[in-house]
This record gives sequence, C-alpha cells and structure tokens, in this order.
Amino acid sequence: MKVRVTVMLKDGVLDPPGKAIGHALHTLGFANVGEVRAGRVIELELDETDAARARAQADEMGRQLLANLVIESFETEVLA
Amino acid sequence: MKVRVTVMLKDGVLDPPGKAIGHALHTLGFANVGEVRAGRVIELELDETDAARARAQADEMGRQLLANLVIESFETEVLA
Amino acid sequence: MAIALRNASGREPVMLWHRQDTLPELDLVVLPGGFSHGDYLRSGAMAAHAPIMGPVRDFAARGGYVLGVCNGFQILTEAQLLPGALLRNAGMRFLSQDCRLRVERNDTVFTRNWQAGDVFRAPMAHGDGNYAADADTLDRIEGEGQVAFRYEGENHNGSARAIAGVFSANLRVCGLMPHPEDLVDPLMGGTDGKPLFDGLVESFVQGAAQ
Amino acid sequence: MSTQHRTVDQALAREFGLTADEYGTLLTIMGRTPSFTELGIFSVMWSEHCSYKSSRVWLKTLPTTAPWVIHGPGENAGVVDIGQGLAAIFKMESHNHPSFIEPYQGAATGVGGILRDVFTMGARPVANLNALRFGSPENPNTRRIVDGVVRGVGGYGNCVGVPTVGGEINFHSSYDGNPLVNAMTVGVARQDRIFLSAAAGVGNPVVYVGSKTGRDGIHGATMASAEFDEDAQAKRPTVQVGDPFVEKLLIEACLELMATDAIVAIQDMGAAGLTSSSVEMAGKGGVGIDLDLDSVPQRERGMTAYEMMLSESQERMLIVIRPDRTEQARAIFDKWELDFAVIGHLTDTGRIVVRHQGRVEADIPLAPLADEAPLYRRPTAPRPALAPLGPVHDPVGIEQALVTLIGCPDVASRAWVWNQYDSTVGGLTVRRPGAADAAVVKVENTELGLALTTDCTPRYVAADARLGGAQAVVEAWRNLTAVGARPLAITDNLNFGNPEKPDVMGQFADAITGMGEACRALDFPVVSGNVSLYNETRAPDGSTVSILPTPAIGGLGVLENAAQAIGIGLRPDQFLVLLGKTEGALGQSLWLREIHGREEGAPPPLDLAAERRNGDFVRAEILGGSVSACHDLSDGGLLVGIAEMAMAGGVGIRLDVPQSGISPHAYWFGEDQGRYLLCVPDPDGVIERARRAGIEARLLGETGGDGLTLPSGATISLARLRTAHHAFFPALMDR
Ligand SMILES: Nc1ncnc2c1ncn2[C@@H]1O[C@H](COP(=O)(O)OP(=O)(O)O)[C@@H](O)[C@H]1O
Ligand SMILES: [Mg+2]
Repeated sequence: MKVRVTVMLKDGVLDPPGKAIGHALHTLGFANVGEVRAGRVIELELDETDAARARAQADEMGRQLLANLVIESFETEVLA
Repeated sequence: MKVRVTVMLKDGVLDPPGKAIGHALHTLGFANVGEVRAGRVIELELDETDAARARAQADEMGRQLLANLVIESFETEVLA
Repeated sequence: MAIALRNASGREPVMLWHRQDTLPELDLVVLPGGFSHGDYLRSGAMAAHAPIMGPVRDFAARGGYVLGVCNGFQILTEAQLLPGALLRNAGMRFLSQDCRLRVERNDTVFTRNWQAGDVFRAPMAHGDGNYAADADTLDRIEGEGQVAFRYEGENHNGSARAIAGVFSANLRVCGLMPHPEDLVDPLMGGTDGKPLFDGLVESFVQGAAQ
Repeated sequence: MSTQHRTVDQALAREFGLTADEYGTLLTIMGRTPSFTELGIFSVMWSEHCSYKSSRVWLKTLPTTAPWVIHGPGENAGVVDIGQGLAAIFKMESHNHPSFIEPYQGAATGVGGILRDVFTMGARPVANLNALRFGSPENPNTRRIVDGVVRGVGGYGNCVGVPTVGGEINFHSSYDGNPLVNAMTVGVARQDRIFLSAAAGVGNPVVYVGSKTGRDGIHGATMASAEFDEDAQAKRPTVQVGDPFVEKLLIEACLELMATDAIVAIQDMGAAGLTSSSVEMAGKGGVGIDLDLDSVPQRERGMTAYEMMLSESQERMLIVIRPDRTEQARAIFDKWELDFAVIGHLTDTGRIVVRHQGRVEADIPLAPLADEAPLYRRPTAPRPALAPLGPVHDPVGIEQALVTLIGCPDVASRAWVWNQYDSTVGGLTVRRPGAADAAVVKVENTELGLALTTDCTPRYVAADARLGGAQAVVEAWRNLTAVGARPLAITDNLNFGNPEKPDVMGQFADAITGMGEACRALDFPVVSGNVSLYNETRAPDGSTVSILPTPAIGGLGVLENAAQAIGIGLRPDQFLVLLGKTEGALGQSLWLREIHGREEGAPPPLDLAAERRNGDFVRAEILGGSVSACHDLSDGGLLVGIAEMAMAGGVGIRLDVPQSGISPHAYWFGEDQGRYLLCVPDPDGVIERARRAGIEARLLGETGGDGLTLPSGATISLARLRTAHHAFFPALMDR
C-alpha cells in the first residue's frame, strides 16, 4: 500500500519558508495570496495489504520520526 | 479559498531525503517500508471565491515558482 | 571540536560511533556540529534516534554533562533532552558569519569562566538555527534560568527572544547554535570561545563539578 | 528495451556527435558495425570533454614540471610537495552547462565531482574554492542563477564539512545564457599514500562503491533515441542530483580503505561515469577489463547496458583491489552503509568487454580507442588589432568614481555570497574570504599553511588573450605572494566559446601561450586543469555570442608557518607604501567601463621579470616581519585597493601624494600590473630596501582616522564606502 504523511508546522509557530514563499508570490504579481504555510510530504510504499494497519503504521512513523511534535503536526492518508 | 500544492521529484530523479528517511525508518524497526519519496507541500489562502479560478491560480504559481519543473512535478487541490 | 577539547584538556577525546549502544566512563558527552544524515528530514531528527542516543539519554538522566553545538544542539532538541526546536533561519539562507553572544548566567560548568552579562564573539554556520518554542515554554525556560546564551545586537536567524543556547532544567545539558570551538586559537582569529572549554576542563579535571 | 537500440549507422553516429571521419575511424577499429552501446562508448570517449580533441595540441605546450611537482596533469588531480612528507592535491573543474539548466544541482554536483577527483588520490579535502561568472545584473535570469548556484555550492560544501574559503565572481552580459561555475578542491595527503588510476594485475577484481546507478544525466546524445519512446524524456532526467551526505560517507570510507594496502588503483566516476572510469583505468594500465553489468547496484528497474555505461549518477567510485583484501574492503563500506559490488575483473585481452543479461553488449580494443581518438589542430584567426585608447577625460571626479567603482558588480563586497558558505568548518581556516588576497588554511598537526586563490580578468583576455592568459597566472601568483606564501603551482579551468570558430580558437591558443610564458617566468607550473568549450549565449536575433574567454586560474602556495600569513586590513598609525611602477594604464580598466561605459583599449602591459622581482621582494619583507598588511593591485587600480584595505581594517588613511605628471584619474584608477600596497610601521626601511632591489617604491600616507583623505583634502568616510560596497548583492538578490 502507498501512504502519504503530510507534516505542517503547528498554528502559531513561525514559518520562515511559508513567509518567504508568500513574499515571492506577491513579487511575482499574485496579489490575492494571503497566508502561506509550507510543509513536508512523505510518500511511503508499505508491504501491507490492510489499509487500517497501513495507516496505523504511518501514524506511528509520524509520531516517532517524521514530525517533531514540539512544533509540527501531521496527517496520514492511504493513497492506494 | 484554501489551496494546497504538493510538489514531488519526478520519477527517476534521485531523492536523497526520501532515501535517508527510508533508511532511518528501517533502523527504527519499520521493516516493511519500501520506497520512500519526500516532497513539499504549500498551503495558500487565496482571496478568491471560485474554486476553478483558485485552482488555476495555484497551477500558475506551481509553474512559475513553487515547483522546479526541471526535476519536480506538482499537483494542486482546493481544500476549502 | 576535537582540536578545542584536546587543546583545553591536554587529552585525546574519545570518539564514539553512532551505532554504539554503550558509553565508556566519561566526564562529558559532546555532540559536535555537522550535517548528521544530511539533515534531509529535519536537522538532527535522524541522529536523535541513533543507537548511541539511548546511552546518552541514560547518561543525562543520571546527571551526566552533555554539550551540543550546532547540529549537536539540534539533535539534543530533537531528542527532547533540551526544550524547543530549531527552524529554518528567518532569512531562509545559510548563515556563516560571526555573531556576538551574551552569557546569561555563570553558575554552570559551561559558563563559569565568564561573568553573567559578558559578550563574546563566535562564528555561526547554520541553515536551521531559528530557535522556537511555544510562548509558555519560552516563559518557563526564561523564568527558570534555562537560557544559556542570547544573540547580542543583531539576531540574524530570527530566534525567539534572541535565544542562542539553552540548558536543561538541571543545568547539566547545554546546547547552542554558534561555534565557540572555532575561536580558541589566536591563529584562527581569536580566543573568544576558550572560556567554555577551560571552564569545563577545570570543572572535571580538578573535580570541581562534583 | 529494444526500442532504444536503433540501427547503428552514420546518421545515428552523427546524432551522437561523431563526424563522418570519426565514424569511419571507429568502423576501422571495430572491423564491423558497432552495437548501440559501443557507439555510446565511442561517442563519449571521443567527445570534447573526455578526449580534449581541440585543446590537446595546445595544452601540451604548458610547463608542468618543477622539483616540487609530484604528479602533473594526467592524473585525477595535480600533486605537489609541501614539505614534511606531505602533499597538496588540487584541481579545478567546470559545471557550466548543468548550472544553467538547474543552477542548484548543477553547482552542487560540480562541487561533489571535484571533491571526488581529489580524494580519489588519497587526500583528505581541506578547502573548496569557486570561480563564478554570471550574466548581466540587469538580465532577469541572472538573479535566479546566482541564487541557485550560491545555494548549491554552499549546500554541498557545507554538508560534506569542507570549508569554502575563496573564489571570485564577475558579471558580464556574455554569460547571460551560459554562466560559468568552476569549482576547485584542495586536499592533503601523505606523499607515501598517493593513489593513482592505472589498473594492474590480471584477474584483480573491479569494485564499484558509493551510490546506486540511475538514469541520471545520461549523455545528451540519448535524446536522439527518445523519439522512439513516448515518455523516454521523462524517464531520463539529464540533471544529476547530488547527495552530499553520501559523499561524506564515501570520503571517510575511501580514506579508511586507503590506510590499508588493499587498493591497486582507484578512480572516481565523473563525466561518462562507468565508461570513462573503466576505459581510462584499464587503458592507462595496459590491461583489459571485463564488466558484468548485472552486478552494478541499480536504483531503477530495467536499465539497459547503454544507460548504465553512460549514467552520470553521482557519488560513485571504481576500485581495482587486491583479491585477498576484497572482504576487508567490503566490511569498511558496509560500516559506512555504502553499496559495494564486484562488477568485473582485469584481463590480459587489452579489450573492454561489457556483459549484461547473458549478452555481450560491448567488446572494444582499448589501445585504439585511446590512441586513435580524434585530435584536431583547428584553424586559428589572429587577434584583431586594438585601436589605441587615446586620452580620456574625467567626467565625475575622483571621489565619485571611487564610490561608483567600490560598489560596481565586479568590485562590490561578496560577503552576501561567502556568508552562505561555511568557511571555518574543521577549525583550520586562518584567513577567511575577504580577509586576505588568498585564503589560508592550516595543515592539521603541522605549522604549515596552504594559501589558495582563483583569478582571471576576462575583459583583458577578450582584448588580448595572450596578455590576459599571462595576467591571470600572474594575478594568482601575486595573491599568494601578498599573504606571504611561496607560490607552488596552478590548476586551470579554460572556459571558451566554440573552438570550430577560428577567432575563438585563436583566443584559446593565445591564452595558453600567455599562460605558459607566465608560468615559466614565475616557476609556477600547471599541475591539473580542465577545458570547457562551446560556451556561448544565443542572442535575441538568433546569432550566438561567445562568452568572454575565461581561463580561470587556481593557485596554491605554502607557508612554513601559517601564523606568518598576513591579511589586507590596514593597521592604525602605520604607513602605506606603494611598490611597483604606476603609469596610469586605463585601457580595459574598470574605471573606463564603469565611468565611460567603454570596454576599449589595450589591457595594461605585463613585465614578467618585474612581476617576479617585485613579488619575491614583497614575500621576503612579509616573512621578515616588516609588513602588517598587504594587497596586490588589480581591478579598479590604486585607490580601489586602498579603499579595500581601509574597509577591511576599519582604519582610514590620509593620502599625501605629490603630483606625478599623470592625470589624477589615471593615477588613481589605472590598472598597471606588478604593484602591491604594503602597510608598514617603518616605511623608510622598506623603501630603502626596495630601491636597492631596483623597485620603485613610494610612501602614500599615514594610516588612522575613519576615512580616506585625498591629497585635495576631501575626505570620504569609511561608512560611506562601506554602504556603497555592500549595497550591490543585497539589492540584486534580496528584493
Ligand atoms: N565565489 C566566491 N566564494 C567565496 N569567496 C569569494 C568568492 N568570490 C570572491 N570571494 C572572496 O572575495 C575576496 C575578493 O575577491 P576578488 O575581488 O576576486 O579578490 P582579488 O581581486 O584580490 O583576487 C577574496 O577573499 C575572495 O576569495
Ligand atoms: Mg581575484
């Protein structure tokens, strides 16, 4: 199965990449861009046929390694 | 509206972060992890009420700035 | 780092391998700078899970002394041996230049050879040195004297409350982003970083830390 | 995968870049029609990049020997004796075209590639430098390229933990569509532990180590076959992506293996990857080589022999190893978590045989592949005569011209750039960027210092390639001298346009002639280098414009004691002495370009004997302890040099210079060569000794205060100079 883990900074934590991207978009003329948040996405091939189990594993990976829960939160989804 | 742009390396392009994450997950005991690909996600608040237009704009931002089309491809989706 | 430790102590520091799962008898564990595992996920994230970090955690829990500089600091926060986290520099660029650090307190083994309020020069070289924590945590560590060093003058990387280095609650684990070890020799441009190492050596070699 | 295996014929060979004559030679060598993979091997081995077919006849004229040269050109990098049983190993290499396509990865993999050239010889890399040329600051593309290249150079160097200590940057519209990214690495090895690439020992295993092979950067020629496969293009990114962490592991693993006696020969896989490394190792050793591609560690499924032989995946090395040491070596690479595979062995056939999935994909005799490689003496056109400059008036005055020059793109502070490079990692950097004319790095566990610089003034080379080639060498020698180092040798990176154009080939030939003359006069031989041709920009009207000819020189010198190195910063309450002759040469000067917008006239003349005499004098004074700061004069001339010293030291100066008979703007901004500024406590002694050595020397003034006071009495504050000096890069880049 393929799962995707999306990691974003928690609300309230300053996001330098997001800010820089917002600034660059304005410079390029995208005037209606408001807040921008940047995050990471990790797509994993799991040797697993059960979607629920795959997701549970991805959650565990998110907690242990993929996100730093001091500043980040994450979501998991099963793609296929 | 809120849109999300997900940027991934094209197939075949070496992905050092993905490789390193896969390696770290194995070390942590996640034995059934296969290929790992790492990417970036950018969430944008757009001052726009029409989903199709919001998406078209996000596509344009992807092409112009958010993705490096020489090695990356991107997808856009309207979140809300 | 090894050069600074050797010069200050007159002894060869013991090099530890990341896959080791025990520590020898030590006065101090130092996590130096570098790009552990390329820092491809978050700086220090993967190294925080290296086998060696188990015994390092135990060592710290027993009251052992631990110093982390640059990537070492990032590893210590990722391992939650120190509070907070290090984000991308505010300007989104790698910063390699001198900064000035203010010593917050001098009643620790790390800062005993300075006076509180002293300002010294240290080179920095990092992409992720922007110290962050939620407001409660920042208030708490400030209240409990866990701030070790602050940037004096310009806060190049955008760190919350200009924090450049912090202590653990027991003041025995210390991490900072800039590199005092790169200024311990007049030939390299100065000796501003020497008090850190001299202080440590006096504490351990002379048993003053006990 | 047979779709990719088109029928091999002359038309296909042409698409692969081989001329009809070259294909004819190939057919004679093979005695039959080559296979697709064989054609690929010939095409890359006979490419300009690997065969040096246009440049070789000229390169052979360069001096390459001296008593201290251990290995000159021909090995992966040059090796010189620095004393105490140690050697410095260094080389420069270009990554120009990749950096235009993808600036970050192009520059990053350029750094990775040159690091491998150096540690493959047994050296621990101790410093990186980079010589960069970008398009006009007004060109909208320039900013993106500068940003990516600087991030890429820093990203790779910082992560592997090798300090980036110096370099140079120019901007000119001729680089708009073709930036130059020349990366240099310097390493240190024990002289009795230097590793070469000539394979030996029939039967010895051939080992592949490092990263897995993917379809990265396969020779542009493959594009030809892409028509046959709809999404072949998507499958074969021509951009290589670097993995600096793997490089770091590879350095450590190779050095650990090199401490044993397991290695017979070793070579990095650079351009044309497995093909050039295996062909060159076997060819140099006069042996044959059998490769079994099924054993090659592969990142992607379904790779063909052609793809594996031509892949330019990064961070890979090829080693010929003693059979009884194979398991010991494997254990080292396992420890560093790198791939390790025996992929073949040496034979006595003198042929390279490539097998894949039970088929022989290539079987080529090695000697003729090398010996009958094309070699051209291309036509050269003589340099067009230079119109004399004639008198030029000063429209703005000295003060305004200084502020303009100190802030112009070619002189403005590069701090924005080097602040993104870790210049102190390792704790051995004695002189950082901006602090001295050459970077100085201490050699660990010794007192020795290595002085390092890169130099070239392309506008001089464009006007007069012979003089410009010589000037580049001389400026490198002066920069090393100005820190007190004894210059030992150079590496070069010869960046030129299309060699099939006689005027470009004329520039190339002239530049080499001039370089050779300077090298001989200064005992400063060439020990390694690289040639990058076909650098041109397409103009809006479709015509092509060559880059300014840019023979970048990387110089290396040594100090017995690194502590004797001096910088450029003025000290207060001392004196500034100018050494060398000032005649006010304004041809091709920055003043003429920045103030009048003219790139005209003859560049300042060079007197190689005077260069040598002046430099030897300066070095002796520095080592004798009579000089506190020194700066050679180059871009912008005398007043720019003084301003640079003042800003670096944070100390002003009152200039007290008698009228000299030269008009003031020519005096202050002329770019006469062979000159140095010395900050000294005792000017009389230095001037007297110079006079006795037959060198013109004059006192310029006393240091102190916080501004430059001109003889007219006008003072320009250091603050104003700094503001002008530091504005350019942030204004261009941090918008
Ligand atoms: N690309 C670069 N990377 C690092 N340092 C650089 C780079 N370009 C210039 N520098 C540094 O900036 C300083 C000034 O460079 P340059 O003007 O070329 O000096 P000079 O004319 O004396 O050779 C030197 O210390 C040089 O090493
Ligand atoms: Mg220069």
